[in-house]
Amino acid sequence: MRLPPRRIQPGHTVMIKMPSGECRSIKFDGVGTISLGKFGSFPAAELVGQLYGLRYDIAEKTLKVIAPPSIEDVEDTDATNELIRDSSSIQEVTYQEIEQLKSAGVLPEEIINKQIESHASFALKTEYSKDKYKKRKQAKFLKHFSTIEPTIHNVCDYWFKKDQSRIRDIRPDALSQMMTLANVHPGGRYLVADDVSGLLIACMLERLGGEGRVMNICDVESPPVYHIVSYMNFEPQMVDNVLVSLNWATADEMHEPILAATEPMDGQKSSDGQRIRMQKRKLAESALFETREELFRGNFDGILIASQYEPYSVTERLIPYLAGSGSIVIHSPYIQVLTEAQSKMRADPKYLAPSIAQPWLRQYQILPGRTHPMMNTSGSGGFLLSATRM
Amino acid sequence: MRLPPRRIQPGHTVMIKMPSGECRSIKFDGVGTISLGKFGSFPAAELVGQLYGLRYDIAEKTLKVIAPPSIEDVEDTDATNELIRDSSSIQEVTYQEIEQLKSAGVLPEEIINKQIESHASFALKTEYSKDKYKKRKQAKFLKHFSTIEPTIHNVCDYWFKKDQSRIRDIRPDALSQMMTLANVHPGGRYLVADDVSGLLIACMLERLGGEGRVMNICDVESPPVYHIVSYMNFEPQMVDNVLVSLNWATADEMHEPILAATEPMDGQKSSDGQRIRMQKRKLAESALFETREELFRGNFDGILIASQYEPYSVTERLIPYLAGSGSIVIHSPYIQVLTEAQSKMRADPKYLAPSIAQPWLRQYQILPGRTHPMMNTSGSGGFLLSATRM
Amino acid sequence: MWSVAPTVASGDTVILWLGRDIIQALVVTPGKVFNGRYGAFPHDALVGVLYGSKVFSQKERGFLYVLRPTPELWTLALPHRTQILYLADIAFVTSMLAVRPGSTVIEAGTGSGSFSHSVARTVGSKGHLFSFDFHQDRVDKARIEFLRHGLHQRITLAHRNVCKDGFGLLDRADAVFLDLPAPWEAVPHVKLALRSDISARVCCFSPCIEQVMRTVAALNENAFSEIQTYESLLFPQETYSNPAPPPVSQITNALKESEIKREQRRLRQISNAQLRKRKRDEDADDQNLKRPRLQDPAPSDPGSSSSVPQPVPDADPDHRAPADLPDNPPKIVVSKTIPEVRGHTSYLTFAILLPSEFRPRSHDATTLDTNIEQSATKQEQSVQ
Amino acid sequence: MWSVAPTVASGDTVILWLGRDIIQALVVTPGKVFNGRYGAFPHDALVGVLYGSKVFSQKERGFLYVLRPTPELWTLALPHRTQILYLADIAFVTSMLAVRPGSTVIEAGTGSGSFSHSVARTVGSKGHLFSFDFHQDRVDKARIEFLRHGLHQRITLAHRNVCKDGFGLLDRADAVFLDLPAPWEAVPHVKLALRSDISARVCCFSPCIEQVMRTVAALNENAFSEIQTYESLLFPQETYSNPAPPPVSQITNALKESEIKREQRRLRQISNAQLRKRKRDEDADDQNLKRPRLQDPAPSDPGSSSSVPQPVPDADPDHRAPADLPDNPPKIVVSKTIPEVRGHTSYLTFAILLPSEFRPRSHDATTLDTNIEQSATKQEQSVQ
Repeated sequence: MRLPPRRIQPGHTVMIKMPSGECRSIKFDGVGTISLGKFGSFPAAELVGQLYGLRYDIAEKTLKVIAPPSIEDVEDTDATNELIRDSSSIQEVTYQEIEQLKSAGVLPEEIINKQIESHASFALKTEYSKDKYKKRKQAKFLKHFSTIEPTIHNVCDYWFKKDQSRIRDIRPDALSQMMTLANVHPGGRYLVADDVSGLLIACMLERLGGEGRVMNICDVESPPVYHIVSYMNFEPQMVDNVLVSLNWATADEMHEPILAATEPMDGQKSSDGQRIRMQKRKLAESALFETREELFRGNFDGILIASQYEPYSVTERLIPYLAGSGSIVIHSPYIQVLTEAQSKMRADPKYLAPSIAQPWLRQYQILPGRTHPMMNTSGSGGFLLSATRM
Repeated sequence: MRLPPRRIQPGHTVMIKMPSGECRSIKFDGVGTISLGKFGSFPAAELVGQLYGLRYDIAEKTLKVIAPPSIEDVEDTDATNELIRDSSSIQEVTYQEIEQLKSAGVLPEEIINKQIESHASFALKTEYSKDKYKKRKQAKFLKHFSTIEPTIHNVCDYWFKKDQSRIRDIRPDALSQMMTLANVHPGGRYLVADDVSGLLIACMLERLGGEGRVMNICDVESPPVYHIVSYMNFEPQMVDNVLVSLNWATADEMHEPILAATEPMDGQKSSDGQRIRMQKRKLAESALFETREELFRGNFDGILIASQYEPYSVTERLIPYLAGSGSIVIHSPYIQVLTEAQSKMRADPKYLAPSIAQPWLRQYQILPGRTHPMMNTSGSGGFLLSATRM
Repeated sequence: MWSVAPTVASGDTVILWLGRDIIQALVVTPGKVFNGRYGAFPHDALVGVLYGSKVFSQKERGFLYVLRPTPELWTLALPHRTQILYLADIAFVTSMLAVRPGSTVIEAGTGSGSFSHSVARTVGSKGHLFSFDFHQDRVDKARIEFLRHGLHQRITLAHRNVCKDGFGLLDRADAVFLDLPAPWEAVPHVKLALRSDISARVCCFSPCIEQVMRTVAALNENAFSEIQTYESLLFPQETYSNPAPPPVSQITNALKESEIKREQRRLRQISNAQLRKRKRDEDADDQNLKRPRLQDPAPSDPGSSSSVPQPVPDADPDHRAPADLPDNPPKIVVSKTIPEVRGHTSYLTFAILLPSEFRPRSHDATTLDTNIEQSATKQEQSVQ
Repeated sequence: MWSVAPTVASGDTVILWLGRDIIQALVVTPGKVFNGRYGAFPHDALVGVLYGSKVFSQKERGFLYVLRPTPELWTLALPHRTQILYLADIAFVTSMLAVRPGSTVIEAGTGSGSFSHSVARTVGSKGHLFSFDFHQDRVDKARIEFLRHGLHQRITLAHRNVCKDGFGLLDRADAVFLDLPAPWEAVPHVKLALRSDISARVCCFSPCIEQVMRTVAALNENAFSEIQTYESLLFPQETYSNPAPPPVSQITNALKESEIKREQRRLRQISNAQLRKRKRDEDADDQNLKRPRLQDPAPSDPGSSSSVPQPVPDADPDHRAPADLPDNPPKIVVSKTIPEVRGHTSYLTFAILLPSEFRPRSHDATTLDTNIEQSATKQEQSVQ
């Protein structure tokens, strides 16, 4: 098997990395113009069929694929910042002058060079400082953007940076660890409580590859739109036969769901519209009962939880349907919530070895002579509680 | 001023780093023989007057100062471990042979070389593996030990490694941060609740340098022996006029301490012994009242707490005696204990900006070609809650 | 992979859980007996039990749990042939390399098979793993395990020094994972083995930063882009349900009561002494000697040479305040990271290889490439 | 150092606390007015108030707190002339260098004076700090501050490139702290400046690992021992007193009630419709159109193409379960590290220089040493 290349298609949600380094997403329909604000705009059609993950220059309203930057070896020299007076690094090119140059059609690279030339102390700076200065200037002027390949890692990273609270602090490393701790694999059957806009479901769907079951138990009457799933741009077969949903009432064995009538009222004649509606209702009803039946038959391989509800109350509801030796994995932003659940599990022989761990991640800058961990970093990717069903 | 060199004297507690890397301490009296178990023994007198921090070889029951090892540049070569079969790294020199060599007086270095020569695959190993192998062997044979200079950092490190729970997880970095957060300085006056065997008090005494006040409030009727203070081997003037203690009853303004009589019973004649005892009691009593008075006069510069009691209840008792703009610093092994206290402080206008922080420490191996963080590390040095008195 | 049946069958590989640190793998072989720390367990007694069951030993002295293997449990149960990769690293690498069902992955070296099992699980029956190791021993052992675990169709295993001889695969893999002492030597070969029609990915696992630096330089020279280096760890947490820390009022009251008792005792002693005095006048001094010491300073102790009361060496239980024994205190659940943790495993360096037309300027020697490409094409068949 | 009086006096340097991120230093100068974000504060109003007081603005619009300066508050209030050292680093360095009252310490460079203030506090009036910087600007600014803060007697400040010219001090310091771009160049000079009769200590502060490697090599060549490298950080924690996470039974019951209400509404609608049907028979279909949609699958949405009921676009408040609005839930205090933290400041490399007789074999060039020693002896007087 050779996985098909991922290409941009109308209907996709496309994540874009802007020249400023910030990311945003567009609902891509392949027509009209896509505007990246001050960085310019281009016809949407230019992106149709393109591979994800390429870098583009917006040149005269069209796109040109450009190679990503490589690490330039900035040589270590003996120059130091010693002779630069802190107060004297005045920029000689004024804002007005830059705007004039821009409107006169001068290329961004040239403007940067002009600024560098006129920067009184530039020659006195170290090579490192020079490099830093150039990069800062480049980011301002170059209209380069990239599309981001919709891997689950990238989608999670996108949301973690954009709105950490919406995904309850699930950092990409934590999400990957959930998959491993829960032994998620193609063909597996999992119970999920996803209060993270579908991030957990999206990840499960990717890991199942169209085979197996993701049964999500939601807290609204009808299943919500799992917004983040749409960022994966899945083919329908990755989702259709895999994902089903119940809510906490319909997932209750003791509860008899009250359903709308699927037969016309006694003695009434029905219109064609009514008959079609009734037909659809019947299908929905039988699907619901099938899903309930499947839940109650049990023997699921794992339970994965990223939810606002008290974790032990959630696992207690779902554990009857988990196979022996199956995994339970719970993520929470707060260790306090997990320690409480853990202490209840410890008193309960159904749970083998409930354990809490904290995911930890550190990124590095690896540049010749300037290698160090990133100066700013994410403080927390939440905590994980895992246990095995006895 | 030139601080006097720290030398070993009878009466000192001397910390020793054994050839195995483990540390222990001895109550040093300067006479008799000191035994380091299987590593040998030597006359105690050999250490009297020696500078702390030196490395010794035990040679024929005497000590010889030796230079510490320097980093040997082990060159990176193209050799890999590729050709070594896991099961074939059999050591050709047997245990019996080694013992024979040892008792024949062969020097440890020679034994190691013999082992290396006979190690079938040694030449096939990379330089790194060789170096690792040598070091492992050396630790086994060389009778080198060091004395450890009694700085507060070393004392804290010693106890953190020996019995972390006894000092309630105060890691050296956390202790140093307590001093900084509480602005501890010579001449300052501090209230302390030390449930950490005197570690906190020892650190305060070092930082005060004989000037100022450390008033410890203890939870036993009479002040306990602050065991860890003795590891600092302080000159008396570092302690005598600085450290005083009360307990939680005698530190209570509403409480009138019940004291033993300082006058003989009515109409009784007293013996000489009784008179001396009464005299001592009077001194103790007046010292107690003086200390109480000093507490109740207040205007202390800081409150430092490392205690088993609920932190907010402790600060509430002590804060009336803290000067405006004074610091409160609390250490606890558990963040849960501090978050509870912090949420009470937040509702109380006496406390400005109560903040919790987690000390984090990482050590590195810096060796040519083999630089990395230590593979094993301390998981937790506790948490710090700090606030300012309004 | 392993059995998916609800109950254990003869021939199954199972995981025996005897404790957090005592986890063993076992092939259920009727007639055999497993002798563990907690007693003897005949394999026959395991056949037919549900996975996840608690099984008692023959003499009911002890018990164990029978678990279904997972790559993670297998790793915990593994006799450590090489430094094993850790759960956090494997998970993060899988995610960063975008490994998914159907992916084709290359790993070098095979090592203990820890990563192999995990990736084989994730790529599923439609994906494939090419695994290389330069130790014949390890390859032999891994081959037996992969066969026993039903992974032989998902994993192609080869004894090969990939740094010297390349992978023998051309335009083939979605992702490559290198756990080698000198990964930079393998980078030109990685370039050939990766697919040229997608953004393909590589990860190098290196414990030392110098290896990372050389690897990053090699990746940069070989037209890889988006080079990123991470460390990923998991810190286990210890939790306790402890008595809540007592308020300081509790010990304050205890100390006050203790003071009163001490005074009462003292007064009692004095009146006793006076009684005795009448009888044996000359012994009175001795009788009183012990208590007053309580108040004497002990200036010889450098840690407590203060001017307040000193400790009693022979303190009776009443004298010491009962601070450690409050009645029925409320509980609080507290936690902290375990005292000693794995603080470093490796640096993980990732990079992307764009389809050839989009790659950045490359400094690599074309001659080298061509040579390898030719031999690689030949060698691929030998590996298949 | 700063005022130790309980109340603020004219001429005092005070810290104005307007918020966690708005901290400013001020010299109280009668007649002047401080205009902050929260209003105007005449300096005269500060004179005589107790340190730690809350002071209201002229028009009582806002307030601030008047704090006594500490080296740490001063650092927070500092206009950042160079990258400042961080609290955790300073504290750890002080501890590892065994700085205490009476210590003689050398630092290069002075930078923003953050470390200078902290060390001057710790060494006290009996200790001394020699501080060097190669920027004339920074030296000038620091000189004014040290004078204003009463530190001029504890700190000797000099404009000097210590890498080229050494410290001009011989056998003098208990400890040296280097925050320089190329600390390895200063190492031979450090060796001369450190005391030769004790185990003297050095620390090098370097953001990049390459600097650490060169420094370690230089320390090793210059007979330093016990070379150790650390990172020390402090992670601020966020805490909330939140409603405890609700049990899942709560939402289960809410959903069941909601189901009943929906059915009641449907039945009501049907009977209403039947009533209307009698009047306007032909409109009946339109009347019923809206509700049944509730049960229609919406296959166009890839994220929810399942076979169970779909969301209602115009859900009324009753329809959506009131999961977010439980009545008076219990509280739980929770915490986590703040979302973005300072994840690296610098590597701290420490070493010990034993008294000369006990040092390890040294590879250093003796000629270099002698030269420096000669000039250093001369220069010491110029620094004093």
